[in-house]
Amino acid sequence: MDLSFSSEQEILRKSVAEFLSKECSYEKVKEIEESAEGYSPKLWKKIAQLGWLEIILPEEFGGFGDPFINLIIIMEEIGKAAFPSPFFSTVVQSGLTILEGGSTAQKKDLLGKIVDGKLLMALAQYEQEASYLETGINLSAKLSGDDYILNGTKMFVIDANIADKLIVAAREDKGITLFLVDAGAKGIKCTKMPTIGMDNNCEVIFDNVKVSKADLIGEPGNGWKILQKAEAKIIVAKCGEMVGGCKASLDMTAAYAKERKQYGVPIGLFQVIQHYMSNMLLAYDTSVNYLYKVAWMIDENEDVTKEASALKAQVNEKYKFISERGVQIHGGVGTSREFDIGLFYRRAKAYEYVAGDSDYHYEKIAAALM
Amino acid sequence: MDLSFSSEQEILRKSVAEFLSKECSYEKVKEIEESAEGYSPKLWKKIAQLGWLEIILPEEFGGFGDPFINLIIIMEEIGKAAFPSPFFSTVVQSGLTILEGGSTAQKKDLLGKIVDGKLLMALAQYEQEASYLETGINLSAKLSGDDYILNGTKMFVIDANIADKLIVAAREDKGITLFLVDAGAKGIKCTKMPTIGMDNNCEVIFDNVKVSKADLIGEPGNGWKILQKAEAKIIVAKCGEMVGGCKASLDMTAAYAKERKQYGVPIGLFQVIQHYMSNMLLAYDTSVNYLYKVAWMIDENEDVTKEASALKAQVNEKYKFISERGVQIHGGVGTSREFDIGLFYRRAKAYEYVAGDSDYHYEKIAAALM
Amino acid sequence: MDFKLTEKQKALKREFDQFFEEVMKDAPPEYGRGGLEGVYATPEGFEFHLQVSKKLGEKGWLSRAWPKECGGEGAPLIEQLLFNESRESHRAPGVDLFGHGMFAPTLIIAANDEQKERLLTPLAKGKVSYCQGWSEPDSGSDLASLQTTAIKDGDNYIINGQKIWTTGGHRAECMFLLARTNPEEKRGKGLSVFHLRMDLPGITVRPILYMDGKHLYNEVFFKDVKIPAKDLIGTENEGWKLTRDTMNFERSGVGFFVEGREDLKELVDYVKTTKRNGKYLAEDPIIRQKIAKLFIDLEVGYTLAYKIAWLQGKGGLSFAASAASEAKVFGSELAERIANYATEIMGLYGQLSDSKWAPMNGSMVESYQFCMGITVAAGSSEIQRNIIAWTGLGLPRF
Amino acid sequence: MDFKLTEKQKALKREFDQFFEEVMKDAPPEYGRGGLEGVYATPEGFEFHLQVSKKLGEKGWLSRAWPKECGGEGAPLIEQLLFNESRESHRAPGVDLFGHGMFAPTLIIAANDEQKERLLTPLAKGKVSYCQGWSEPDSGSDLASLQTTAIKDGDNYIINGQKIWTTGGHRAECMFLLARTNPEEKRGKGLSVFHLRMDLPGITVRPILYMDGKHLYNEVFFKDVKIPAKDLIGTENEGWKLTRDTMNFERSGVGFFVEGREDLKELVDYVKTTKRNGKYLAEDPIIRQKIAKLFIDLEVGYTLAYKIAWLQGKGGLSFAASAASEAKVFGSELAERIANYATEIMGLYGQLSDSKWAPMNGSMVESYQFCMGITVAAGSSEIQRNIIAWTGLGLPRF
Repeated sequence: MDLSFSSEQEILRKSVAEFLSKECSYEKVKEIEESAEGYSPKLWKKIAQLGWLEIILPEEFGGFGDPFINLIIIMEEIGKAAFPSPFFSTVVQSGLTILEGGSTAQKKDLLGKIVDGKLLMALAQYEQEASYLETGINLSAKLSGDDYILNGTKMFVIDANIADKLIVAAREDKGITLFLVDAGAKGIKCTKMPTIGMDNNCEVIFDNVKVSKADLIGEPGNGWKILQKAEAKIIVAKCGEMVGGCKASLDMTAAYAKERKQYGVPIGLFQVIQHYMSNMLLAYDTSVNYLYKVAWMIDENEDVTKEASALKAQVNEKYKFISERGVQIHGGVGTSREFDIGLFYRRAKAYEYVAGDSDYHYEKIAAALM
Repeated sequence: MDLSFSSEQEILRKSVAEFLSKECSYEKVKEIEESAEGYSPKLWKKIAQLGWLEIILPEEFGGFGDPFINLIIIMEEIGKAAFPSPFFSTVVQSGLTILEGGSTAQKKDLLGKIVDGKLLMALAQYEQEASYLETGINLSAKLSGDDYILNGTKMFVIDANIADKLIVAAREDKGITLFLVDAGAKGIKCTKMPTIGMDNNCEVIFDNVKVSKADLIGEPGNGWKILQKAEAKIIVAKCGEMVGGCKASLDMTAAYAKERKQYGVPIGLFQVIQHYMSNMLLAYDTSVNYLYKVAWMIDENEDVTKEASALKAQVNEKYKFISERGVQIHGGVGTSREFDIGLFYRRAKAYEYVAGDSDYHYEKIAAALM
Repeated sequence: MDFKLTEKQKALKREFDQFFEEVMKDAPPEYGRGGLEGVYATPEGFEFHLQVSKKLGEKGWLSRAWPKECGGEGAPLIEQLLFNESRESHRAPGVDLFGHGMFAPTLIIAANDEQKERLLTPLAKGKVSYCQGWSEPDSGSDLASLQTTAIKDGDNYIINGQKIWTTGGHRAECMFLLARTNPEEKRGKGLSVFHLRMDLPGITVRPILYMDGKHLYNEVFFKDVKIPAKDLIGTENEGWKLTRDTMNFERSGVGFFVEGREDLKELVDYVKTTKRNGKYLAEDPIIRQKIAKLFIDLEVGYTLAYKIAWLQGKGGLSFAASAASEAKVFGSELAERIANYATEIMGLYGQLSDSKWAPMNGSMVESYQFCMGITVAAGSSEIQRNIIAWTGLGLPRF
Repeated sequence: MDFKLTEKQKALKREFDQFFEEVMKDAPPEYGRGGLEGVYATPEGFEFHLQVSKKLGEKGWLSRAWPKECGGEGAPLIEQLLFNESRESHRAPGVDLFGHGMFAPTLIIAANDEQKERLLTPLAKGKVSYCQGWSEPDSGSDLASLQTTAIKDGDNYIINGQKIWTTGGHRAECMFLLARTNPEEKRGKGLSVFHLRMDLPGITVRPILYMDGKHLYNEVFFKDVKIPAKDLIGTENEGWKLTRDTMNFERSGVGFFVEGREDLKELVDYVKTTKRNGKYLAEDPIIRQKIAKLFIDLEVGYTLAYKIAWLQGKGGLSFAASAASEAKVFGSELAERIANYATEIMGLYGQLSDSKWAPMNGSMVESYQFCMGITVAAGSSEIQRNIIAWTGLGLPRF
């Protein structure tokens, strides 16, 4: 048992953190949030050059064979910086889904382009019913000659507005099937929806969209299995980002509590503030250590269905808790756009829904236990 | 609108409070708790003489026509004193059920004897499945000549061990039917079960118990309706007792916090203790005012199904909360039998189950709203 | 023990309800979300607020509760409660939180006759709007440490300094200001209350955007702002005491609970008409329990508000003061809970703000953000809890 | 980042598990409920504890973690964690919380060679039992304000005063005592640690019953109790510092989480085999969610405990000190939550204590009461939270 990070991992963390703190201040984050694209192409190019996007690339495709926990390190730092980028949609959601279900050729081609920063992708799974279950996927795919024709609407597709390609989960005769679709294909209409996360959640309408039979990820009817297998890893990666957000909220609140004076003393001297903050630290410490544990289990090839659900429900609730107390301790300034704690308060609510909300995961745990 | 009590009601409250504080100290309560009978026949006789048991007696049977809220006043004071007696089982559970479903003759006879302190009664509703629903009643009643034969087991019958008569909910051909049964009848075996409340929860086994056809409360098949109608009032009365317990917990904890010193100052000076206690006071104030509101609605003959459920769920949770914080603020001494806060901590858990636990009542509310 | 309204009160409530129902037919969409946002976030919203205010002024309802000698009807507090309940349950504007809610009571207590005539009349008619100049950067919960000065200079006062968190400072016509008239004194002493116009030379208003970018709050800077001495309210240097007296006016918090009831009504409609996984959300036991819990909180909170109003009306102020803090803590934290539960129940839709896709017009996700402004403002939850412990339970002050 | 145990560690854990499984076959029923109750509430329970202690002594497991010069094996802390985990997951006694858990570490740090030989050996063999003489009526969380005196008198000390909350004081053979050796000094200074036998003349033990009537705690009175000077441990007047050092020994809190896991296992069995309203409790979505929430808490708590043990083993005490307080707060409050949820899930049966009718042998309703003893003992949750804020976050001390 050795619960420390290797020195390479410490260097990785440091380099990601330093880059983000230098290139993407919270001021910059707010600016990006308010843009239509919701990301900075310039910064994306830079992080591609720095090799961040290679983190999931297996050795056989020219990667360094990083363990899964290294992805977590990057996600934590992205979470601390509240960095808006297509890293989650492209590298995590799409990249891991391709790794799970794609052909060798697809992996080589798509992952290669992702790594070079030349391809943005989005995963289109949910629909109007907003169900996390297989039954929620009803966009239809009908075979017509050598093409499939897709009809239906996808909702909550993250980064569809900037993606080059979409992975679309559709209902084919044999069951759920994943399609690789050009985001600019005829018949696709994409609209960004305004969210508390000020992120790129999109509605994507498919009106007789033609996709070649060759552009499947996995076999027809195999789509749900691939999504489920990828989901556990996607969850853990997202939790890395959220735990990073917890850490930033905690640190900036502690700093504020030491510095801000009321009644002539730092507010951090008040016992109630101390108790709030001890609860925040406890929420963080229980979350971060469990994050590492589950990430390690993935590296050990253990089944983490139950644990990934436990982690997501834990982090959903604790991120909300920590950021909410953070705003409360900041007082008035905490609610203003000028201060940074609000960035995390808003993200905590937004990310609660990513890859399953708490009630969904509680039920998954119960199903596994009983 | 006048949210004060009348001077008669203030006098009633004062007389009940004074009697209990004089005749039944917390020392005495503990002594009674530890006895097999779980009540004091001597005190019972005295409260009968004082007229407490008349509180539910309608004018037509010689009562004073007290409003329902007067019963709440007595229950609150009983709750504050943690007074162990068959008042709830006999006057509230059985008395209100008889009022709801009994014949004029039964009311006259049974209520008359109750009022005189000569009859103790218990309501036998729940069974091994511990269901609060109609389907949970399966003790069988078969007609055989002029008698019914009862077979089955009742559980959680409060005060069955000291009762003279039982009201037994049984399943007859026509549906749930209430029977009036002598507690000493042949074939009845009653055993007290050890509980956290140290009260008289009993298992009562019915082995071919014979009951005359004449000894029904209401019509055959009418039992569930009677129980349901009585239940709302029984709940509100029990909540009166529980809210009284909240008040006692709050007051004794506030007194302790002002008196007990640590680090040279009263612990009530610590901000965290102040916040704990402000939450306790809030929990109490929201509960007690709603208690009066729902009791008033009963006096106005309004349907309180939804409100009684809201009240019970509220009081269940707040009584546990207040008494738990009470023990915590007392520290070590709070966990000892010598101190009194533990009496309330134990009762809060015990009473949670009386006439429906919180989950049962949440569902009843939801059913009413949707 | 009698919770019944008299026939007269019931009739009054019906009259209020009819008025607000009628008025709200023309409301711009931001009013579906209630709160300060409707009034201050957009020019349209503020314009509508002013229109409603004038209508209320015509009816004489803005000053009903004022004493007769101040131009009011001396209506009992319970009627004021019914008015507030009706207005807030319709999410209607028209009452100026600062002008009517806080400054008018101050004037009633402390203004001289000339000021009453000059300042109360426009308020009664709904023809003026106010913001409040209290908080400063270095005095959040600790109001007594104010540094903005108002120095007497002949027949004038010269104001210098800065205020912060001035809600609606970018829209209001006037301000009532708390400033230090005696710079020798510290903390609670040497403060005075003033009326002033926001268009005076030397006043600069700078927006403080809310975390979602909306504009409600401001910083207000004073550079040698000159106001006539006749706009001093009450006795010089006694402003802190006056401010504290004002704080105790109508504080039942009924608005939290009637607004919450409207939210719950809409939420129940939503779950009864929305399907997920082949079932209505209303069939999901977890969702049912969340809704039941909110119902309970709203029931008990609403009843507490009535108790407070009744006690205030009766003059039972010592309980009422603590209970008013309880209602504020409970109501503001309940608003947070409602917003969180509602956005949880909506699933992925819970994150959507104002748009065609957003359930309940995005009001719950807005509330999830704005509720934080309430738990920290006008005496944070922390301060309120201390007040409860001190005044409600007699625990020692520190 | 590697959570894996070595093969040697796994084998060790198997050995511990086998031992405790075997041992617990003969356990009296009170051990089904775990905690201090099994050991101290009944003579049978205590007798069984002593038997297991002797067996552990024969195996050398009581002193494995001690340094070699003190007769131990210097086993790494992680192995000690595995031992504790195994023992507590079997709800097994045999380790004296006070003798092995607290006094032995004190002796290891501070005793002289004669004392080590005389006092550590019987502890290593499992042949002696201890209680702890710390708290006094006027010093709950504030240990430094002790008043019991130990005054030097030639080759002896004469003890006068009173201790309270002495768990097991009615059963233990010996006590380790914190008393004031210099009555001139106040608070932390002038205190010393002593070993003494409980059967000395002048010692009176009076029970303090728990709220449910069980006997775990005692008051202990000292009237001119004479003990030899050789039973002073460490330097005279330096006892407080010594006591604080001891407090930092093995504090992963793993016991909370492995006991909780056993509780949850039994609870899952219960809901899978118990029907209500025609369905298994395990089918009820509300119950399913409660169980899922407990599972999460146990998972994250267990992982935190491992992190603490690993850090302590590595010497990373500064994080470990704060995290140990976190584990104590979280673990003890989780025990309360488990007991509350479990008794809620059981419905009416949740109130039943030890009897044929009680699910899980009444352990949950017992725990509902005893958990309160834990959140107030050995540094109440309030003190622990301050420690977390001070040491974990660097907030200013008051």
